[in-house]
Amino acid sequence: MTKKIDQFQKMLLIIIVIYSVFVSVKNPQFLQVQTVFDIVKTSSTTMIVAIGLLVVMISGGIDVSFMAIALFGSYTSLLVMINTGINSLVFAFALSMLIGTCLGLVNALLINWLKLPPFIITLGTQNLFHGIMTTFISDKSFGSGVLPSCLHEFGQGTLFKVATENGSAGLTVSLIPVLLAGIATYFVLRKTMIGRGIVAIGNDEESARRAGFNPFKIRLFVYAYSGALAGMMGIIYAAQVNALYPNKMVGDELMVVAAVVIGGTKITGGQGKIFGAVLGVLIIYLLNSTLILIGLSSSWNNLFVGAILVIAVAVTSYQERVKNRSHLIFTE
Amino acid sequence: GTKTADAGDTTTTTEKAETTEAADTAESTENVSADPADYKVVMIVKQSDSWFDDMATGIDQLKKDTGLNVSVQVPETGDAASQISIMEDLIAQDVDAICVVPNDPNALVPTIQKARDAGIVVVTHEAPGTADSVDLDIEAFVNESFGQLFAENLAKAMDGKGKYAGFVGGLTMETHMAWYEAAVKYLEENYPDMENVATEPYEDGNSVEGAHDKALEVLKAYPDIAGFFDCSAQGGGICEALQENDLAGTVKVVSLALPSMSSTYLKDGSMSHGLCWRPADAGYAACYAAYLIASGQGVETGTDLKATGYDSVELEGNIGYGNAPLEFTADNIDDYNF
Amino acid sequence: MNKIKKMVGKDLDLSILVGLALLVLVTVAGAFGGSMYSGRNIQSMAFQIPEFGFLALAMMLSNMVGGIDLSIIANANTVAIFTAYVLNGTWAFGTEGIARVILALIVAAVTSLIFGAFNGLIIAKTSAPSLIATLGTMTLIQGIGMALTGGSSIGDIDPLFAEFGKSVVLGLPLIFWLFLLVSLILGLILSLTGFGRKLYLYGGNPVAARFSAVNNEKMSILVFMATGFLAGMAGLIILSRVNSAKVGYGDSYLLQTMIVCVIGGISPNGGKGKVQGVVIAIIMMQVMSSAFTIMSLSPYTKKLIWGIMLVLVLGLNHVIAAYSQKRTLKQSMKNLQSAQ
Amino acid sequence: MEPILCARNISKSFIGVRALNNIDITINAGEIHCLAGENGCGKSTLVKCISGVYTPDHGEVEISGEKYKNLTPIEAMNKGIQVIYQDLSLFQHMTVAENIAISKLKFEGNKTINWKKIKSIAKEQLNKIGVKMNLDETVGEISMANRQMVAICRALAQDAKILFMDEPTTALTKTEVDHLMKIMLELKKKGLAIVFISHKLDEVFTVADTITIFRNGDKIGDFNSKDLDEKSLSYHMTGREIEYPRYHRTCKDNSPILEIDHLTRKGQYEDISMTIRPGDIIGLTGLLGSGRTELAMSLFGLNPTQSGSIRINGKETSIASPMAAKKQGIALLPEDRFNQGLFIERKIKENISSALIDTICKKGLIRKAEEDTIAQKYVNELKVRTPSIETVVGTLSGGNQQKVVIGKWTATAPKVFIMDTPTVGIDIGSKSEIYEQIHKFADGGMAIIFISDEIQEIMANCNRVIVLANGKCIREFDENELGQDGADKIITDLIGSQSAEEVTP
Ligand SMILES: Nc1ncnc2c1ncn2[C@@H]1O[C@H](COP(=O)(O)OP(=O)(O)OP(=O)(O)O)[C@@H](O)[C@H]1O
Ligand SMILES: Nc1ncnc2c1ncn2[C@@H]1O[C@H](COP(=O)(O)OP(=O)(O)OP(=O)(O)O)[C@@H](O)[C@H]1O
Ligand SMILES: [Mg+2]
Ligand SMILES: [Mg+2]
Repeated sequence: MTKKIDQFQKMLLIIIVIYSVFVSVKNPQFLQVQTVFDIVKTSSTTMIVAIGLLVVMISGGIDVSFMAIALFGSYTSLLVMINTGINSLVFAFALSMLIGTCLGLVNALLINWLKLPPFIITLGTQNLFHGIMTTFISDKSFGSGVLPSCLHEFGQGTLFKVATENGSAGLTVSLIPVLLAGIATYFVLRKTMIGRGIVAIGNDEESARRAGFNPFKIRLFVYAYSGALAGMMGIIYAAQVNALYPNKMVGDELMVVAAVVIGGTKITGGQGKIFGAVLGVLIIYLLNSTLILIGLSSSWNNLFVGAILVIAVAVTSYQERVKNRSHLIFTE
Repeated sequence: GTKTADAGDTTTTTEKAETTEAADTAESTENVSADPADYKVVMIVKQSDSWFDDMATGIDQLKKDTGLNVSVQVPETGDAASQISIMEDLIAQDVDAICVVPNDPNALVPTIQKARDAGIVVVTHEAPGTADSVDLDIEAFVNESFGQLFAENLAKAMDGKGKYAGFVGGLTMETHMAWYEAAVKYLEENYPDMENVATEPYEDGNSVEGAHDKALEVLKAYPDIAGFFDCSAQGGGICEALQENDLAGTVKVVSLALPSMSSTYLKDGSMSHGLCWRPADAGYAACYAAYLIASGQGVETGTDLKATGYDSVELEGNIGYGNAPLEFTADNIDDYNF
Repeated sequence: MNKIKKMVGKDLDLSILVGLALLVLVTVAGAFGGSMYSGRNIQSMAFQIPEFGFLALAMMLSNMVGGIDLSIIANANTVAIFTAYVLNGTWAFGTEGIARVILALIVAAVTSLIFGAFNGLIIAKTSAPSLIATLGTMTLIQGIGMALTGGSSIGDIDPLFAEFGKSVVLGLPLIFWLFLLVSLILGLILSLTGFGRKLYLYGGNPVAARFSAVNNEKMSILVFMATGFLAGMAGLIILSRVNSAKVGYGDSYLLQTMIVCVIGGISPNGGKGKVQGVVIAIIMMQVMSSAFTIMSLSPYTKKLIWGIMLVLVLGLNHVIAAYSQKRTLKQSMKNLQSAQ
Repeated sequence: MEPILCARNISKSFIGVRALNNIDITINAGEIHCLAGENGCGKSTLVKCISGVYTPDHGEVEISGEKYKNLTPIEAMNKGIQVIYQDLSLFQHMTVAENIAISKLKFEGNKTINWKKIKSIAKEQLNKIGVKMNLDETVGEISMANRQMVAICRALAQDAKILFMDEPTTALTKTEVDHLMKIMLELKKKGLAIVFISHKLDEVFTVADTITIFRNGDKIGDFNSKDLDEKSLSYHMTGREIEYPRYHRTCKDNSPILEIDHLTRKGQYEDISMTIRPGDIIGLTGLLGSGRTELAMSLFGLNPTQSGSIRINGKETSIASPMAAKKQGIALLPEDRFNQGLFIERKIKENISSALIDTICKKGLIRKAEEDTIAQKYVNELKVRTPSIETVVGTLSGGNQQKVVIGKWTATAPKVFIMDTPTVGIDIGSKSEIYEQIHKFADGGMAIIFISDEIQEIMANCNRVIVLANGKCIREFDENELGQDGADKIITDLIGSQSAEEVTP
């Protein structure tokens, strides 16, 4: 925590730079503000859930239900708004985050009660939440016409715009919630006792208990927090795509997990940095949003993305392994 | 394939007795019932979304209209594997007819074969390529001409010149690919001033988000792009991307479209044309055709499948073409509510 | 009766699972009567089990060493694509008939083993967490299939091979017998052989395994090769059932295999679990799935039931384990007291 | 002396064992109270019952006049009870400073974190015990000795009234232990009550005022430490006379079995040479971080060497992996028993056979009967206290777990057995059993490299000793030199002088 940028993040930055240079050489169009703006916008939703997931993973857990939570929260609150005619962004966020928090609490309770790996539990609740929502709430899709108008305004909103060759590009307002989530999380993790408790139970739950932390309460907080962030992400997602589907998002969890892990978060918990997670998400989005620029035809997309992903994973993991081995730490 | 009635419904014996009598008087020789209530027809759709929700309403309507014992099976995901497994279960349950909108027609062929070997009538929709293996394939139109419709509308919107890009849901989606190829071919032949920016379509992964992200990237890679067409119903995502870049209306979009999901884009001008066929009607027609075949009445050119656009099907081999393409513009979109 | 008691005491989780499976079977029978267990329906279920079953076994193996293999479906499809190219003559190298089928089988075995070995190598040599390593290889292997086919399905395969997916032996599909056979062999390997023992040890504590002169790199590579091989078998079965191969077939199986493994008693932390458990879980899931079809449940309701099922099984395991532990404790205290 | 803690009638059972049986104990302020007893006699369990980690089946704890039936860890800490657990309970990825300060801040009820305050607390505590450390390093990066200091500082930071120390010296070398003892005596003077657990009797006698002896979950009695000597103490603990007979090499075969020549791995050890014959027990001692473990790992193929050569039976070989080491007949008993030695969730027999799998296999199949026989044999020989070989290893006490790991490697009948601190946390009774075994192995022609900090143990078991410091061999003793009176003193001083040098710069 002392060094601002650690070895690992340096590695990721190098990978990003090398790749960016490669893309710029293939297509100079890459070098423009719009690229940055686009990546910020397209990755903003993932950033938020990645930050939530990061907190969970630092606490030594994992959550694969956050997309189901995001969907549950946003779908339900927007449905309420459609049916009641409420047209307030604040309401949307508040209700969705509230629902997210509650579902997160359910995760925490189950994990605490069943004392089983969180991966399994949240795999179950992912199905459970999605099933409950679609069975008991609704399973209809809603197009842009019916959605509250504040949503579209938010999704399209920009902080400022710059002119481009054929129009204009704006920096999305979605950046604000991302920054808020990032700063809040940094504050929680770094400056609050509960945050240190999260790190502590991630290091060793028994030791944390002996140091006076209550792992159960911390876990409640962690999953509720990630649930709230998921709820927030759900609204932003709906605003950006300007439509409401009962079956979107769910299924993309593992990519986010991968992003967070590539960002240097220990799968075993206790260690992880927000900046790392952000870099991890960036790498994945950078990759996926430059395929057209480098002129790759669609049928080669996966091969290319997969190869780069494997290389990135191998390189970063191998570095870590060499470092550990030289300290006689066998991580396997 | 014809089928005897006794294998059908077992619950309504008294009714059956009556209908058998009626059938006897009507056809006098064969012991075949024409009462729809005696036939169990199941429609397997691709997945749960607005499109197939609408198809389900059509099928409900059919049930109401005719009393046909028809139901819908919705797989958990848009995956051929789930469709196959549902179909296997249905074969074992001995239904009279199965209608299916295959995710991957080729993958379904052996199971279809198995169903037909078991005496079950199989009707497909959106699978002209495998029509040889089924009793009937119902198409809302000829895929080539629907693709040309995309091209025609795009060309009209773009004034016949400029760069364009084509999207499909995925390279694995057969009908999307057929439309894409027909559209591109048509544009190449008829509009020499229009240029496709890529040799292959871009994949939007059947998601608005995917369409949005890909559109942003295309805009960057080809700043002079003037039009998009999307063979999956995700044109809204492209419109969103255009709106963000203040290009809505400047860059034209033609897309497969559901009225409920794209009316705003048509009205605000960011989408110039929406193309569609009514899923409810297609489902209605397919199931009704399945019943006709199962009950021995058969389907031939000119048969009325009782759904809008299918009142006089054109039979070509095993494919029954309706005439049901829908074209949406800002002016007529309010006439549709699915 | 005593025998049952002994068995329950020996392997609680498995016994709970067996009990639950019986409950499901009986409930389903009660609800649908004969139609559920008609010969036809059993045969139909037996046709559906193998392709998913092999994938679940593959997932199980990777779970047992504390890993996860997300690339199994991609692997199965790409192997199927390779095999289909051989079987439809594109890569037949002039072979015909049975020779071509044999060549295809060899190609399938080799490619699946290569994919598996690739996973194993990355994981063994760079210590990458298998979750992200296989996420990468999943995309990569899928990419190979995509680049080869451009997304279209590869059909026209040798009818000789297609027979294999359809044939029925002793009332049950050949592929189902194959699945049972492979499960049996796998179960025996795990419980009786040195390799199986090493796998449990390695899964339980890889560091201690290294210090016990277990060749960890080799273990990891072998396990992932076996995983790949099982996925490849699934690919062959898919090919024989649908007569064509295509990228993306069965993508929805991935999460389901994980759920089946958990219900089957495999600990994702490694070192725990038995093949029997997974096989029972697979069969149970199939029975439920068929029942769902008969009931025309909406996909969302199915999802809900899977979720409840998972939480229920886990909760039951937990409660019963806690209860039995309490009882053993009481018992042992009684013993101690009477000894004094 | 005022009693600040009384525990009455404490009983606690686990599945199959009664760990504590009606134990009464009184702890006084300003006193060092030692708990002594064999492995698995219930010392740690008692500590956990008193500090609220376990709820005892019967009995109550009275702290400063207040009675508790269900004490929670939080209540215990609020009452000034601090425990330094056998596993230290530190946070690997957190810094030294935070590890020291975090529980104090937590108990003060702080909701936010003040990093400056954390550092100042840590500095203050480290000063108190006179240790210098880099506050910003993570605990994962520092040595075991320093971790021990961190754990002590953490306990002290919270104004402990009673400090429980469960085998705090297991990972420390002599000098560090001496330092720790000094600190303990200081703390005692300040009025702190300390409960100290150690299997090293010299340590016990150095600090103890009162000694409570346990045997099999029963309390034998409270003794004033002046009334006991090592002999009577060990008699009370084990119920029999314990002696450590000195080892004399009897093996006639003088051809070297393992020769190491100028072995070097920069930064870990340098220029190490030795020749080992069958029947040799070579003691390897030195300060913590002197490179012993690193050398051991290199000989076991886990830590590649950079230069120098290794010859086995006169033939030059390279040992690239544990598999190669095993093939050459080299075995390693690792330092970190829990992570490197044991499969904690598996049965005793599976642990014992874990290095033997290929041997007990016939055509790839495990011969279960043979496995049972072997496991039973070593359980008996090493006197592992367990109901059966089917017991899961995780439920054994620390000492018995160690015996299982020793059993696992002796079962492979190695030619060279490297034992890295093999008797850490093992009671004197078992120790003598283990020594006896080791002597028997050596008599049978096995060569043993015995890494240890306990000079006594080295003197009793080794016929040659090598002293390492900073990765270099600083002195070698042969059988004659060891035999002379005062050899142990020379070794102790050698190590001591090294540490003095280390501290000064
Ligand atoms: N969590 C547990 N579950 C089951 N049995 C346990 C548990 N903890 C301790 N025991 C048993 O209780 C007895 C006392 O163990 P304890 O750890 O208190 O011994 P100890 O005196 O500290 O031994 P050592 O000197 O080896 O540390 C042992 O027989 C041990 O096997
Ligand atoms: N003060 C220290 N700061 C950082 N790393 C250290 C320090 N002391 C030792 N290490 C490292 O920690 C690891 C373990 O060292 P360790 O102290 O176990 O060595 P050792 O020679 O085996 O001593 P011992 O057997 O007495 O524990 C080694 O990689 C060593 O380089
Ligand atoms: Mg102890
Ligand atoms: Mg050491």
